[in-house]
Amino acid sequence: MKRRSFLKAAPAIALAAPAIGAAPRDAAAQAAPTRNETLLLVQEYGPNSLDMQGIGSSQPVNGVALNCYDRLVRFKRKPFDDVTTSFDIKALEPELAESWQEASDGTSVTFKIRADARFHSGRSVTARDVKWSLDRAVSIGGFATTQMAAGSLEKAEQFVAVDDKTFRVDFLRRDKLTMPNLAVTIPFVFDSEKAIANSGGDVWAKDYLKNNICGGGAFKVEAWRPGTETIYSRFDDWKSGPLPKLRRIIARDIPSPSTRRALIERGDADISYGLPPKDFKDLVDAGRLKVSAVPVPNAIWYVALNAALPPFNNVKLRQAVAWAMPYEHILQGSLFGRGVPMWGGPSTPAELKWPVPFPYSTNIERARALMAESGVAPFSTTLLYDAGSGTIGEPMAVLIKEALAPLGITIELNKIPGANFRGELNKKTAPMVINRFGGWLDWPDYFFFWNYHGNNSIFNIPSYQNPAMDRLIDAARFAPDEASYDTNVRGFLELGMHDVPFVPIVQPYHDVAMQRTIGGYQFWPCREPDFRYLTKG
Amino acid sequence: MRGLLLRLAGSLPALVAVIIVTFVLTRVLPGDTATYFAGPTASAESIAQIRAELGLDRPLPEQFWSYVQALVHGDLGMSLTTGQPVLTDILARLPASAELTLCGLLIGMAIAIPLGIIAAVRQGSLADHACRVIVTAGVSLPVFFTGLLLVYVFYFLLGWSPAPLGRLDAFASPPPAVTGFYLIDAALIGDWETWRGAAAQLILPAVTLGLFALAPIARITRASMLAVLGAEFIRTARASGLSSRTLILTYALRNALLPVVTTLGMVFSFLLGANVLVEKVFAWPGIGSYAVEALIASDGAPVQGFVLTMAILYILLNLAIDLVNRALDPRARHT
Amino acid sequence: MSDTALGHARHVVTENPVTGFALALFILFVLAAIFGPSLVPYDPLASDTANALQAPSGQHWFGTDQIGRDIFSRVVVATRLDLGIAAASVALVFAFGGFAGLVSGFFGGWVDQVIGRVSDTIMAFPLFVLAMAIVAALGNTVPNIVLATGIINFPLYVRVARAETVQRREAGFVDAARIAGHRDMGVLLGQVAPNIMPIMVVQMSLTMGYAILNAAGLSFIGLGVRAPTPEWGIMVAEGASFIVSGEWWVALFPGAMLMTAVFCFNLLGDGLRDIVDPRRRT
Amino acid sequence: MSAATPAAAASQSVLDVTDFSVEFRTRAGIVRALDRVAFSVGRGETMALVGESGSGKSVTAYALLGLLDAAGRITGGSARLEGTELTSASPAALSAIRGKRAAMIFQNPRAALNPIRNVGKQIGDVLRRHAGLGARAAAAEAIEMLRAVGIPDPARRAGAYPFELSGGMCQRVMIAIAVATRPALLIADEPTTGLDVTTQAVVMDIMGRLAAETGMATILITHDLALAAERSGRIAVMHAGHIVEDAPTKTLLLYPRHPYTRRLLAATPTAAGNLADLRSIPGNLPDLRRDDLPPCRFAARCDRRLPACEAPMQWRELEPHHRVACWNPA
Repeated sequence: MKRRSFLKAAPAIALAAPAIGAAPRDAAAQAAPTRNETLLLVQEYGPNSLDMQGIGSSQPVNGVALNCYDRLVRFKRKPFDDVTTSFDIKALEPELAESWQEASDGTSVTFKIRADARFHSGRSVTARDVKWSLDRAVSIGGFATTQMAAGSLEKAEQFVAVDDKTFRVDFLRRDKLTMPNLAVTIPFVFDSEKAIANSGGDVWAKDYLKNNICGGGAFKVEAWRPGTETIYSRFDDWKSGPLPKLRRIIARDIPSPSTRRALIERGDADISYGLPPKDFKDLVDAGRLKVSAVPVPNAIWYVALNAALPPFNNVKLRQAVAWAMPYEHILQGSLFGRGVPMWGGPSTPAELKWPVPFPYSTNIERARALMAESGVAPFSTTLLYDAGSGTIGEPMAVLIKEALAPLGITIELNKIPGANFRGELNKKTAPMVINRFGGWLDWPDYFFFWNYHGNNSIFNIPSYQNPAMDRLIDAARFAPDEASYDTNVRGFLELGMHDVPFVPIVQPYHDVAMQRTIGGYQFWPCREPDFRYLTKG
Repeated sequence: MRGLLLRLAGSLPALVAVIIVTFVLTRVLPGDTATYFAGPTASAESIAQIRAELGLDRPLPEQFWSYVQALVHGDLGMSLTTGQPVLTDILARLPASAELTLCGLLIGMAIAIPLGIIAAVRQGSLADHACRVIVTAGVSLPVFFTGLLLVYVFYFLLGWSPAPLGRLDAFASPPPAVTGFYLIDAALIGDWETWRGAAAQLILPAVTLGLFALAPIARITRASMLAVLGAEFIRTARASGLSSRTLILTYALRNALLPVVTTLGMVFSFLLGANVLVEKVFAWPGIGSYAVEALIASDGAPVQGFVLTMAILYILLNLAIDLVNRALDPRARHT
Repeated sequence: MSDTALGHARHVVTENPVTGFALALFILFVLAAIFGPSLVPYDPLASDTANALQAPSGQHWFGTDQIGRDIFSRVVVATRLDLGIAAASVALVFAFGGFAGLVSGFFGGWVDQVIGRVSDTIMAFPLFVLAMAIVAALGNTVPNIVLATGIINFPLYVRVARAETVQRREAGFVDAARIAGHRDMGVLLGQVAPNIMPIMVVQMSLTMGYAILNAAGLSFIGLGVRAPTPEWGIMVAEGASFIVSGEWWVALFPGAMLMTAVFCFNLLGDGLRDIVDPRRRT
Repeated sequence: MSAATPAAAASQSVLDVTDFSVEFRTRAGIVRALDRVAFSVGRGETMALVGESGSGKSVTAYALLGLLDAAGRITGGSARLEGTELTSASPAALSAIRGKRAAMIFQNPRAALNPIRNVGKQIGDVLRRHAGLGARAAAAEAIEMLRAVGIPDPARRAGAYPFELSGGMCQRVMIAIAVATRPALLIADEPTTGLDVTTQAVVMDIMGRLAAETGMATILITHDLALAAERSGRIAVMHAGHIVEDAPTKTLLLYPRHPYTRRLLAATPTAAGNLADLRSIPGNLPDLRRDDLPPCRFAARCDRRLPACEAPMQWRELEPHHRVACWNPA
């Protein structure tokens, strides 16, 4: 008991220096959570920071932002199947804001903040906190700022604290992504007073917030041992939604996928995140566990062909490759069927959405014919893939290498360690790349803007440059009405299908396995688990 | 004591060389740290900004100079993967690695030293050949493979060992940190449930490592026992009719231990570095897996910190060996 | 080898069945490395997704992997590469480390100091991590794996070659050669080097196993040979994720092959040491 | 040689060795290292066993005490120590005898002592094993033993390690270890080799004094005829695993009968020389691995060889206490 009281007195120290080992447990004064109120989650790797807005934050930090901080709004939840609840990207519901009103001229939106909303410190949430937090997001640089800009949230002047509980966002331009972008994990709300008090002089309190939760979300971080585990405990005074059923979550980092599978199969873990497709398929087949499989919105596995450099600057050659791809073999051999086929579609898009099946399929005759038409002589090239894509990327690459050999294309495989992968892509010289991309905001123009636009972002891996494409994408992004939007989307989809700088293979699933006792699984664009809705027992 | 200090001073050049080599190696690691950490939708500007923030845009000698300056102040830099100061990370993880390695070494010793003794005492016998085959098999096992196999058999199939979830069961809390060794810390407060839990978690990875340590220990024990058993003073002891127990343990083994201790030190340092894969398989929060993850992520500071820690450990270890040898061998005390 | 040495070798092999066994295994591995690629039943690179993850059978002795490749063929074909990498790295370190040790032991003085320092520095590194860092920094190509594996073995070779050289120098026959008018380098290469050769050969055999393990370990964590090249380490890594799901054969056979090869070289090294230097058997 | 009763055999004999044979199995074949060796040593008597190196002196001692390595074994004969048959004793029984009733000291005393155990403990180990003393009593007795062998300041020296003592001191410690349990028989295998002349004398004096005090029988194994002449009452000469001549020291020196003994003495004219370097004796020791060893192993080197030498060897008792194994003694 002595130890507990000591640790309670110094939780900040324990968090700031998680190395000291003995972390505070049971910080709540009441009885410790029972096993039924405690969830054990295993994941490949955990957060490298507690601040999703900070530079260099890894994917799991989204989960911290989601569970430990509130945003003004969240996406409206909608049932997906009997295991999973998904979301409607086009509809929002209140979180910190109890209501909001778009100005009649369409130039701003005003939020009313929940009167009873409190931070973990007990202080009431005010509009100033929201402003500080959003100012921070657009100013701090790195991913947070880029993501904010994707919804035309670019300047601190756009955010106005009208009074204690009223907050206004002024629009820079008419952008359908502005409102949804307020519901992604980035624009979350800090306890600005506490943050500033602990900032040590840094205007955005970067070091402090990296190591400390300073907000009002449904969970607090009880202990964080980077690379080992993160332990969350419930904030019992949370008002932005129904009080979570779970009181404690232990998220363990288990790098080995086999171990994660073994843990979930033997019942030692409640939820296993990020299983390889093979393991997931087995678990589905065995049927002893609950499984959630959501096709990841806006995402595809693809092969990018460098459209700026020979030989793949030849459209016929790219089409020949698209016809030679061993689609079915890849889906079976590398993804074990865990994906939605993106081949064999009609010659024009069946639906105006993304992703959508392309008109290609495996047809070596057509591939040969196009190859002959292209006038490209047999050549050797390199295919890049991310070492981190593990059991998926490598077999896919091997199958592609084998399938393109009959066209006279000799491929050397180049597996790039995860860290270097983005650097390689940035060079824009890789002739062929296997990659996976998914945008948080599920609009076709969002995907095309990042991937096909001539502004040549890092994700335009093929360095595809086509003014006609740029016009179509730009027009769709800021289309005044539905009809013009549809026309432009159809336009760029068809152009993309014809020019095939990207050869889509499949839309991947987001696969999560959990014990039968676990309920309330919620899928969000950031794909991280949301503990607020989970139930156990 | 002078001798020890001299040795310490003598190892400084190697330490400096290690620092330089590691620095250069981590700087030529391919991949652009700034790009990696700028996030998926980074613009060229944000990448440049991060590069400047990390000091990666400055010339190499300048980077090295600031690295050394920080080092002098005990600052090993920040890990970008865990977001923590490298020193904090290493201090937090070192006990885990040390406990694992030490247990691996103890298991290895517990098997290898008796094996080596038997092989030497019954040189050329079936036991000798068996010992040779066993230890050679041990050293021939790829740890990454044995680890997986052990987990599969003892956890997944048989369910004898607990889930490979790191140092403790998820629902147990670690004992208050005194040494950082869970077994010791738990024993200190008499928390035997935690002790058993920690021991259960430890056993598979420690055995995996221990198998690897068998060969060098058993071989040196055998060789050194053979040399000692052939020595004249053993003949004297036999001629004095001392019991074979006194003969082998008090007379032969204690003398044979001198080279064994030296080898143990080498094996320990080798295991500490080589357990990276074991730590990965068993989700062991040690410094080996930490370094590998950092290396894969082109995250220089943790790699530098790790190598430096290991180099210092290596030097300290050699000192410790000297001390042990002095304790064991009166002759060494006079040199 | 003289008649007596041959006789001694024959004696060791017959006296010590373990060494005989290792020798037979070694010959088998060499045969597999030379003729394997032309003897295997399947193209080691040809996929067959319809027959993926088939358990061992009469058709596929070791089963098939994730994309239906024949594991037996891959395991056999991999022999050449794995042994090749190990042999090349051992040859490399034999040449450089052996020479450095010779020079170090022969001349002493500052040469000895410098080489000793280089060795010390390498020894102060955690060796596997050093190998990883070298391969990561220079790129994961076969020559770099060979180089990295060679570098981490360097101190060992220096030490052995140096110790043997010092012993020979002190034995006095070097002085005799000098008095007879031979130049230093001539004495070194003509007199000392041939004399320490047997011990160095033993050393090579003993480090072969370690070199194989090291190269496979690098491949296992993705810093080694590139897919789809058949290589034991990669194959274990590929199969690792299938162990728990019950497809044990994907990792087991390459892992077992790897183990056997290392085992064989280690036993052989022991045996060779018996032949070369019976007193020193450890 | 038939099993003739050795000359010195008396009711007082401590050790009786008859027809004692030892073989070694080696890769190259079986070595017949000892062939029907026979002698006796009486209480208080010092017998010297002399011969070239390789003649089997040390093997005799080792075989008697069961210290042969695994390759060697006793193939026949008998050796009785105060009536106890050694050749058929179990290893455990032999181990109980060694150091208690029969002790041995070696040449190169510093190497023959455990380098990392202080000498007091090394003496104590024997006492604890054989005299049943506790640790404290053994330590005290060890100091007494050190005093008995003339080591000054024994209490302090008991804590010393061999490397801290001179060679002579170490040999005294060896003697202390050997005689700690008042054995009936002491075998001293080249006890003075490597010691300077003064120290040799001191060490030999101590041994002589202890033998006289306790009635201990001593076998002095040496290749130093001068030493043997000075310190022993009787000398047995060994050649190639045979004892060829056995006589009281004076008799042997004055009237050597076996051609080999004569050669030995001739090679060291003053009888004070050293046998280490016997180049003046033509020929070498025969190859003991041969299956067709002649009955007289010296025959090939002998200039008094007769056709009769092909016949099995017989002891000839030329006069009381003087035996020789030769068909044509001088």
